[in-house]
Formats: sequence, structure tokens, C-alpha cells
Amino acid sequence: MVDTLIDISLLAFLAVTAIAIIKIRNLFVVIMLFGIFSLHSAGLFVVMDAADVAFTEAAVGAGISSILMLATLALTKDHEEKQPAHHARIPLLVVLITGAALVYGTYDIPSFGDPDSPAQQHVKPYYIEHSVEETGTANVVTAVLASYRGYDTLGEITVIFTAGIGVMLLIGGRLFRRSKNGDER
Amino acid sequence: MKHNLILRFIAKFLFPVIALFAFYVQFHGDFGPGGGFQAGVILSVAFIFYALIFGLKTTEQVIPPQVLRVMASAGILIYAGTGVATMLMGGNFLDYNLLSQNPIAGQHLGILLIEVGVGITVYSVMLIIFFAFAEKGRP
Amino acid sequence: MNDQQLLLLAVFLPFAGAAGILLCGRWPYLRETVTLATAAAVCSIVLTVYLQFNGGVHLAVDIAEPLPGLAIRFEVEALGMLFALVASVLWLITSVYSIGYMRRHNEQNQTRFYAMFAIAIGSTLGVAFAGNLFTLFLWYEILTVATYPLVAHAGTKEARRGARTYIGILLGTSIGLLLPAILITYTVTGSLDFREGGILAGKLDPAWAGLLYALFIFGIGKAAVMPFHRWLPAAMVAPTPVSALLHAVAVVKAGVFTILKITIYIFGTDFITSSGANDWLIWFAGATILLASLIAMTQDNLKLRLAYSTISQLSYVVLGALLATNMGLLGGALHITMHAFAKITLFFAAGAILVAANKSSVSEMGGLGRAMPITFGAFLIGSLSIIGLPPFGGMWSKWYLGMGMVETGQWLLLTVLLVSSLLNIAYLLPVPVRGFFGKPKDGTTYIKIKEAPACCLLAMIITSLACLILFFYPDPFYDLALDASGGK
Amino acid sequence: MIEQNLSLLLVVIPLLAAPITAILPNGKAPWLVTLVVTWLCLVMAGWQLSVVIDGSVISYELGGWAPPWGIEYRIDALNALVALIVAGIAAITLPYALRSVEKEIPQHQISLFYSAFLLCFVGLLGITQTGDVFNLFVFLEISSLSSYVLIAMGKQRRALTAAYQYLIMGSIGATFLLIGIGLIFAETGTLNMQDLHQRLQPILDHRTVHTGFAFIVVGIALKLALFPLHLWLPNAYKYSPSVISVFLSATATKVAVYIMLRMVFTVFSSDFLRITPTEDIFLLLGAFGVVVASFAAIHQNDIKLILAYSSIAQVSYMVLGIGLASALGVTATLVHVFNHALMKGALFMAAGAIVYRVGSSKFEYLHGIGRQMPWTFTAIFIAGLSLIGIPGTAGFISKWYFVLAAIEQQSWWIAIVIILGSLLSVVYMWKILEVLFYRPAPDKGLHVNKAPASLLVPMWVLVLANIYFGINTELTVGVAETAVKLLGVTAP
Amino acid sequence: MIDIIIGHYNYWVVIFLMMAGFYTVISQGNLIKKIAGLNIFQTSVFLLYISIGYVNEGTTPIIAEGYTKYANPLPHVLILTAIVVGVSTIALGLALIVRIKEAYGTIEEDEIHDQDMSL
Repeated sequence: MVDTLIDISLLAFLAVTAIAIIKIRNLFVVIMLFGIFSLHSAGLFVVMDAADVAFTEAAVGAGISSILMLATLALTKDHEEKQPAHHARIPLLVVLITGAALVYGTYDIPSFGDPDSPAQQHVKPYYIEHSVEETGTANVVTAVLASYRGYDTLGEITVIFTAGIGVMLLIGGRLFRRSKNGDER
Repeated sequence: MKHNLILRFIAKFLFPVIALFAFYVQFHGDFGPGGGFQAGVILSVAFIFYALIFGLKTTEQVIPPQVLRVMASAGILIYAGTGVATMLMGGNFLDYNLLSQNPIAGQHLGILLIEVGVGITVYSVMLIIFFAFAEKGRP
Repeated sequence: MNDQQLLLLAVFLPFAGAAGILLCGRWPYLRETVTLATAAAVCSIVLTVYLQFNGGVHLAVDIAEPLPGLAIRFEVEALGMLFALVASVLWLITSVYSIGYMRRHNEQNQTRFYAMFAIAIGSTLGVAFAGNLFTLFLWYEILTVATYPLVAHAGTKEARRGARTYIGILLGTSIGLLLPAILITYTVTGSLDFREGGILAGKLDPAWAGLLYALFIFGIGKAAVMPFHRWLPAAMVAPTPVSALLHAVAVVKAGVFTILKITIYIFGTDFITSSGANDWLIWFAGATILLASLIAMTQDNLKLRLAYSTISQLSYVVLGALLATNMGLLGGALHITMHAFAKITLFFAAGAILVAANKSSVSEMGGLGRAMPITFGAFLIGSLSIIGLPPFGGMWSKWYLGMGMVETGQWLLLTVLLVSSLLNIAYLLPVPVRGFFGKPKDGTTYIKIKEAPACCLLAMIITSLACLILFFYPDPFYDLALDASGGK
Repeated sequence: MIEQNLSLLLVVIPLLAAPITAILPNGKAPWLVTLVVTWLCLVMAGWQLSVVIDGSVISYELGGWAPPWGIEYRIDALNALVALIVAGIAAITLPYALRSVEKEIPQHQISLFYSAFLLCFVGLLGITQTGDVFNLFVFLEISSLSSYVLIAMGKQRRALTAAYQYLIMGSIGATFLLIGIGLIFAETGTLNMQDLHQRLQPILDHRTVHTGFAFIVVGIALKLALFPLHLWLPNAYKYSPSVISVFLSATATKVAVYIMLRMVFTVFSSDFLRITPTEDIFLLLGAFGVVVASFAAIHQNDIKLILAYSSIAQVSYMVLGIGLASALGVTATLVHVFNHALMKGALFMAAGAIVYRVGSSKFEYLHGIGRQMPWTFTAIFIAGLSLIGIPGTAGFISKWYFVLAAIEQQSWWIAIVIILGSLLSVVYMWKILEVLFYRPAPDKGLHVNKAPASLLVPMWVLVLANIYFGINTELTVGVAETAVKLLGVTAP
Repeated sequence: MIDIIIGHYNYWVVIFLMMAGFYTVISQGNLIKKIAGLNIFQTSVFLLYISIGYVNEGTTPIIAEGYTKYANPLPHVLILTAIVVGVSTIALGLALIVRIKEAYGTIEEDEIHDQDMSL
């Protein structure tokens, strides 16, 4: 019950933050609000028993992402967002349709926290029952992440490696140059 | 900021703590929350923190960008290399059971290795990104 | 080498020749030798094939099967043989002609010209020897594309516009109408083979036959049945040898040839008559004959006049096909040959006048004939043959077409035929008459003007003689046509 | 050991090569490594196809964990064909890349550039090999992120905005895909495609499943540049470096089509299409795409833009094929996936060669260039004929199957649309040809040399392939038919 | 009715959050704000996944004595991966923005568009 209350209050807070982010045009504030948003969603993750995710969201969302946005803001130096010239009717329509589709979609979805939902019945039990004996790790998340679906994780760090390459290519300049010689022609 | 004594003192004191915490997270992933990714992020944050206090130049001397570039690659190579190793041992890619006589031990070793790989890559890429942005900011 | 390879050689030698021409581009004489050599070789090969064919040898060869049940097949059959003979023989003559013409007219990029010319002829032979509708379509399209550079040869604004119309209508009709027609045929019958008596009979609901047939007739834009005839006048921006061989013989005849093939081997005459697919189409052909002739009369530019004359003459062949009787088909097939020799003579003459006297409009030609008698003589012969007067080959084809109409009691069409012949007289004869008896405009004299280059004259003389000979000795072509029309 | 791990090595070898390339010194070395790797992959892809061409299926359990608990690589004729296309195009692009990249990419970025290229390559191959929807998402992101970067490497500043626009659209698409996967996961609890198929059949009428499907399709449609979600593509292709235009135009959208086929037929099923209006939506959007994009192409005055718009039109054909939802239609789609890779690869290579010499792809600078670059021009000419669908070229084969499929379904208006699109392609191809060849060059016009051989040879390999696969279709049509059987496409 | 709300309110709010982010992406003209919106969009999707994995009276999936009900670890793993993908995308997007600022001197979509058109 307490969980539910915290859950609701956090959700409410997130909703408010989201609206604020749309409305407010001072980018610095927006980024701060964004940080708060991720922090609270991290809290929500905790409530929903996803410790690892919460941990990561806090470190990445509230931490790295915010820092990067601030850095960008510092570099681009315009803190005020100009008034959007065109009134965004079509986007609103698109969003409403999409949202309606999603709500429609939730009708057959198993209710929140239902232990008998397919998602809880099919693959999960195997992990819960066998992870310790098969991988010797108590933290099932780690077991799945590193072993059962280890290949996804390889893909994951490849993605972040790609980001690294990309950033070096885009704004790295000569900072990351390997060899000092032979670069100029 | 560079000359604020208190900040510098706190930084000197905090840096190792954060770093230590990062390593804890890195190797404690089997039992509690955390793992290579979180560890990498935290460690990079430690350095970012350090850079904010002591300036980019000093940080780049501590950990040169070219080295980061190599480390980023190294992490992936460790990860994929583990997989190739299991393959060479006649198993499937990333089948840690073959890494040791006892499958459990094999799993432990495998998970340890790949988490290290993850940690290194994440850490270095995070710093690369930070350095790149910071470098742009330099007048 | 065996006979099958002979067939492939006939089609692909011109392509090899084109490559050779491109290689020798730097040395004009060598280049033209290669052209002549290739032309001669191809001509002799086709003749050998003809002899084989008469000897009753059945030549057929598959080279690939891109689509299930649809092979790229070459096969010799009477009608194709006839077409191949005409095309290859006339190519040889035209090559002789064009050497003289291109030199005197000092055209640009002659190497490209000769190369594309060879490719065009290769494709024409591909059409002639195609063993099924699929292969026929393949070469039909290659021919379209290969002739584009020849039409646009000059590269001027008009040339580009003309070429655009040319490619637009030909590709448009073939992709927009012919391809669907072929696909429908394929879905209905599951095959595209040429078979005696057709493949559609019994498979296609007769109610739809008319529509499908129309798709074919109009889809084959090369036959220039109105309203899809605009490309032919547009193509006249090309150098005269192109107009002569391609747009009086190879390309246009490929069109009517295809129509004949489809009539005989895809629909089958019986199916057409029984399903009445041809009733209303006949009138399109008839109308084309008259209208084109009328337009021809109004044209002052000689080449354009000839172009419209060609349009109307082509519809004779289409009409022959549409009559769907042995006589009609015989006449149509024969007309391919007869008109080819006559019309190419006329174009040769027109080209000769252009290079020698630099005149292109009829009104300027008064008295010119006295300066260049051979040219105008040849023109006269060609005209008479087109009109269909003895003693010239043109008479035969018209004769059999007329028979076909009498046979089917199409009196109205018969009158159309006669009227158009009168129109032929009206728009063709004035040229030589003017030439020999007319007065030069505002007293210009033709002292300086000599006859056309020897090569051109030679070519003209040969073709006009051919018109004569074909009256007395049409037998080889007659036999082939008869065989094709199933009258044998 | 190689044999059993073949399908995996196809992905892992470039995956290992990418980080290695990233730390190589600039110069020829990165190119050499990439060259070797791509050709190695081509060989493996060919080998893989030869294994599954008889309709058999390779299943590979990563980490030795059986699906659905572990990730599975599952290769049948379909995957193998697409993998072959990706590897083949990459392999043929690299010889071309050497000179072109030297010219367009700053020397000190060469090794990073090739690393990014390899990552894009890895991503596309990973997508084709995997049998797990989430793994597919991960590799999709690898390819997407790297392609954003590669596009941004273009010389003009608009390359940056093009890349940014693509990044936003692409990420929205990916997120939609993620939502869709989440919804069907909530209904099934699994991520393995086969398993999903099993568990979805009983609940095909669930609204959650419908929504999930919708989101997956929209997500893919964004990557696919399906009308009306195509706006990111033209600039992305125009402003990216030549090599990247070639590679992406020939592979990226094809892989997207592959994902669509997998999701629609393998994860869901033909029956699902019946009980939803999906078919008609596909047909409608496809038809619009063909017409709108073709007309847009006609109005461009830039080779690369015309080709880009034509790509949108061609992809719309493939969607039409899926929409027809018949064995013949999907066969047409697959054949066209293959053939279009050939023709667009050749065309963009030719455009790249022109940019290499002239420095622009705008018409105003290209009058009469064809006469000075005869080989490049002829390549455009033949590949263009293939695009139009002149018999004797690969393009004709696909057009043939498309129209045949439409006629078989009695849906005449689709047939008309396809024919119309073909006619419009005549117009815009001829526009290019005229400008390049018959427009008089500006007086004492700029004198450009023929394109270097390292650009011409790969270009002509593709051009000849266009002709070869127009005459011999055992590979394309044969494999396509096998693949369609395995997809379980059943005519309505 | 009430139980439907109890069972779904979470999803509905999450959907609202998603749409808020989505709207920010497609409606705002400022490039940085677009990125922020994208990030919110994705974070909300993460919430959706975790909600799917949640079990009443469950605990974090770390096997320990005395616990029987665990949340589904699979969505957690997927989201860990997705978070990384998200941050990578953002890093690239921001890097692009920096370059765009250099090239155009602005990060407002309309102004950039005008500059491109004016050429």
C-alpha cells in the first residue's frame, strides 16, 4: 500500500516535471528539471524493485546526460529558447493519436503487478530458479545480463563505443590523435 | 575554482573514495546491484570531478586521451575475446562453462572478465565524450 | 561450326562489330572498313541461314531462362527470315551510303554513329529471330534504347526535343501497354511461345480478346498506328542514313513485324475472327492510312513528308494483320519487303539532295533534277513502287492486300486503299516532276551543284533496281510470306 | 570449429575489427583491414547461403543457452540472402572507398572513419543474423548511431543538419520499436522470434498485440523511409560522403525491409494480416510512396537527390509487395531487394565518381560531363535502364514479378501504379542522361579526367551484375522462393 | 471499474509521460530541447518496461533466503541496455548540436532552415 502511495506521488511529480519541461523556455532550467526527472524515475525504479536500473538511471540520466547537456549549453551559449514560430497543431494531433493507440493497447494488458501475467509466467521463472545453480550469481539481473543474454551486453558496449567513435569524429578535433606524425599531408 | 583550497582538499579526499566505490561496484555485481557499466560511469565521474577542480590539462596528464581511445577498444576486445576464447575451446560464443573444469567457476570467471571489459570501455568512452566537449570549451 | 551457333552469330556479330568500331574510332578508314566488313559478314550469314531454312533445317537455340518457362530463344521461322533478309541486305547497302553521306556532311562523332548503328541492326536481327514473345520484347526494347543516341545524334536543342518525344512514346507505349499485355497473356496462358494457331484460343474469354489485342496494337508504338505516331516525324532530326534504314526499315518494320507475329502465333487468325477482336481496330488502321497521307501532302520538308508516308504505309501492314486472312497476312508480310526497298530509295535520294544541294524542302527543288538526274530518277522509281504501279515490286503487296479485302468483303477498306494510292501519287510524284520540269526559285542556278557522292549514288541505284527486280522475281520473299501466312 | 560458428563469425569478425581499426594509425592500414574483413565476410555469407539454400535452417545458441532463455541466431534463406547483399555491397564498396575517402575525409580521421563504417556493417549484419527481437533492436541501434556519424562526415554543413534530423527520426523510430516489443513482451514474456510466434497465435485478437504490432511497424517504417515518414532520407543521402551514400542506399533500407518481413510474417503471421487492415494500409502507403516520390524525383536538379527520391519510390514497391501478402508478392519484394541494391549501388557509385571529379552533383555543373567521363556515363545509362526495368536487366525481373503478383491478385490499380512508377522513372532517368551527355558543355567547358580505375572497376562490376542477374535469376528468384516458403506466406 | 484503474493507472501515467516527451521532440524548435524531450520519451518507455516486470509484494531479483516473489529480471536487463543506448544517442546528438552551432551560429530549427533556403 505504502509502495502504491509512493508510486502515485512519484508519478504525479514526474507528470508535473514533464509539463514544466514543455512549458519552460529557459534551457538551463529545462536541463535541471530533466535531471530531476531522471532522479525521480530512478526512485520509481527502486519502488518497482529494479535496483540496478535505478542505480544506472541515477548515474547516467541524472549524472552524465545532465553534465553533457550543460556542457553543450555552455558551448552553444543561447540559454533562452526562442518562441516557436509555428503553432504546433500537427505534432499535437500525432501525439494524441499515438497516446490514444497506447491507451487502447493497455486494455488487454495484464494489470500492474499481476503475478500471473504472461511476462511473469514464461521465461522469468527459469531465470529465478536456475540462475544460482547455473551461473553461481545471486543477482539474477547480473546473471541474465552477463551470461544468459551476454551477447546483448556485448552489443550494448559496442553501441557506447560507437558513440565514443562518433564524438571523436565530430568534435574530437586532434585531441585523440594516435600518432603525432604522418597526419598532415 | 582552481585555487579554492577547500575544494581542492575535498577533491583530493573524495577522488579516491569515489574510485574505490567504483571498484566495489565493479566486482560486487554478482551479489548486489551494480556491475561493469555502473562502475565505469562512476569512475569516469570521479575523473570528471577531478577535471572540474584541477583543470583539464592536469587530468589529461593523468590519463591521456589517446590512451582512452586505446582503452575503449581494449574493453570490447576483452569482451569479444572472452567469447572467442570459449569458441576456441570448442564451445559456443560466450559459453563460459568451458573456461574452467567446473562450470560455475567458469561462469564466475567469464562474468568477471566481461564485466571488466564493460567497465573499461564505458569508463573510457564516458571520459572521451567529456574531454571532447570540454576541449571545445577551451578558448 | 553448327547451324545453331550460326544463328547466334547473326545476332551478336553486329555487337562485336560495334566494339571493333569503337576501338578503331581514331582511324576513320579502318573504322569504316570494319563497318562494311561486319555488314557484309552479317549479310552472308543471314543468307546462309536462309539457305539452311529453305533446305528444311530447323534452327532454334536457347541461351538462358531468366524467368520460369520463359527462355531467351532464337528460332528461324518464315516471317522472321523474311524480315532478317531485308534488314541485313539493306544494312550492307546503307553502310555504303552512309560512308559517303557522313563524310560529305562531315557529321560529328561518326564513331559513335557507326557503333550504335551496328548495335541497332543486331537488335533488329534479334527481333527477327526471336523464338518467343518474351525474347521478342527483350530485343524490341533494346532496339528502342539503342536507337535513341542515333536520333539525338546532333545534340542540338531540336535533336534533344525530338529524341525525347521518340524515347518517350516508344518506351511509354511499350512499358505502359505492351508489357501489361504480355503479362496478361502470360497469366492467362502460362506461356509466351509462338505456336501455330496461337496460344490464347480457348484460354482467354473472347469478350476480352478485343481489349487485349488493342493493348498489343497500340502498345507496339513502333508500328506508329495513330494516335501513337508522333515519334516517327520527331525522329527525322536524325542523320538521313538513320531515317533511311531505321525509320523506314529496321525500327518501324520491327513494329509491324511484331504485330504480324502476335496475330499469327499468339492470337491465331481463327481466334481473332471468331472473337471479333479486330472489327473496330481495323478502322484505326484505315484512318491512319488516310490521315497520314493527307498530312504528308501538307509537309514541305521532304523528310517529314516521307515520314508521314511511312506512317500510312505501315498501317497497310497492320491492316493486313487485322484482316486475319491468309491473303491479308500475305500482303502485309510482302509489304514489309516491298515498302522497305522503295522507301529506303526515297530516303537515300532525300539525303543525297541534302548533302549535294543542301536543300530539304520540296518547294526549293524546282529544276534540281536536271542537276542531279540519277538521284531524282531513283526517287521517281521509289515513288512509283510505293504507289504500287507495275513494273515495280510495290504492286504485289497492294495487290494481295486488296485481294484480302475483297475476300472478306471489306469494300470500304478497299476504297481506302485506292484513295490512299491516289494520295501517294499526290504527295510523291510532285517531287521528281518539280525536279525535272520545275523552275528554280527566283532564278537561282544549279551550276555548282554536282551529283551526290559516288557511294550514295551506288546505293540508290542498287535499291531502285531492286524495286524493279522485285516485280519480276519476288519469289524468295513471296514464298516466305506465303509460308508465314499459312497459305501453303 | 569454423563451420559450426560460421554464422556468428560473420558478425564477430567485423565486431573485433572495428575497435582494432579505431586504434590503427591513419593511412592505408585501416582501409586494408576493412577491405580484408569485408571480403572475408562476403565469403562467409556466400558459404552460409550455400548451406541454407536448400531450405534448411541454422540455429546457433549464444553462450550455449537454449532459446528462449538465451539469444539465438537463426538463419534461413531469407537472412542469408540479405546478409549476402550487405556483405557483398560492403566488399564491392571498399575498393571504391580508398580514393574517394582520401579525397572526402580529413587525413587524421581516416582510421576512426573506417571504424565507424565497420560498426555500421556489424550492425546491419547483426540484424540479419539474429532470431531475438531485442538483440535485433540493439544491433539496429549500432547501425543507426554509426550511420548518423557517417552521414555527418559530409563536407557541406547541411550534412550536419541532415544527420541530426536523421538522428531524431531514427531515435523516434527505435523508441517506437522498443514500445512495440515491450507490449508484445507483456503479452508473451518472451523475446525469441519463434517463441513469440507460437505464443502470439492464440491471442492475435488482443488489442495490446494490435497496438504492439502498430508500433513495431511504424518504427520500422521510419527506418524504411516509407511515405509519409521519408523526409529524412533525401538530404541524408545527398550530403553524406559518396562511399556512405553508396553503402547506405544499397543496404540500410533493404535491411529495414528485411526487419519488416521478419516481424510481419515470422513474429506475427499472414493470418494476422488478414484480421487487421494492415494489407490495405501497406498497399495505400506503398502506392502513394511510389507516385509521390517519383514525382518529387522528377523535380530535382541534382543527381544524388534524384537517386535518393527514387530510392524512396523503389522501397515503396517493396512495401507494395508485402502488402499484396501473397507468395508471389513477397517473392517480388525479395528479388527487388537484391536487384535494387545492385542498381542503386552502381548509380550512387557513378554519382560519387562525378562528385569526385567535378566536386558537385548539381546539374548546372554537369552539362556534357558524360562526354568527358564516358565509362561513368555508360554505367549510369545501363544501371538507369535497370532502374526503369528494361528487359535484359535485373530491374526488369523485379518489375515483372511485381506486376505479375498484382495481376494474380486481380488488384489492377496496384499494377497500374507500378507501371506508372516505371514510366516516371523513365522521365527522371532521362533527365539525368540528357544533362550529362547532350547538354552542350559550358563554352570551352571545364576539362575533367575520366574517373580513376579504382572507382570505375567496382562501379562496372555492379553494372555487369545488373545485366547478369537480368539474364540468370537462379540465385535471386530461387532463394527468394525458398525464403518465402519458410516465411509461411499464404495467399488470402 | 476501480480495479481496472488500480491495475492500469501506472501504465496510463507512463503513457502520458511518454507523450509529453514525444511532443517535446516533434514540436519544439530548439535542438537541445528536442534532445531533452527525446530523453524523457525514452526514460518513460523504460518505466513502461519496469512496470511490466513489477510484481506485487515482490523484491529485487537478488536470490536470498526467505524470499519467493521476485520482480522479473528480464525487463531490468533490457532497460539497462536501453539506457546505455539512450545516453549514446544523446551524446551524439549533442555533439552534432555543437557542430551545428559552429556552422550556423544558431540552434533554432527555423533559423537553420531559413539559412539553408536562403542559399
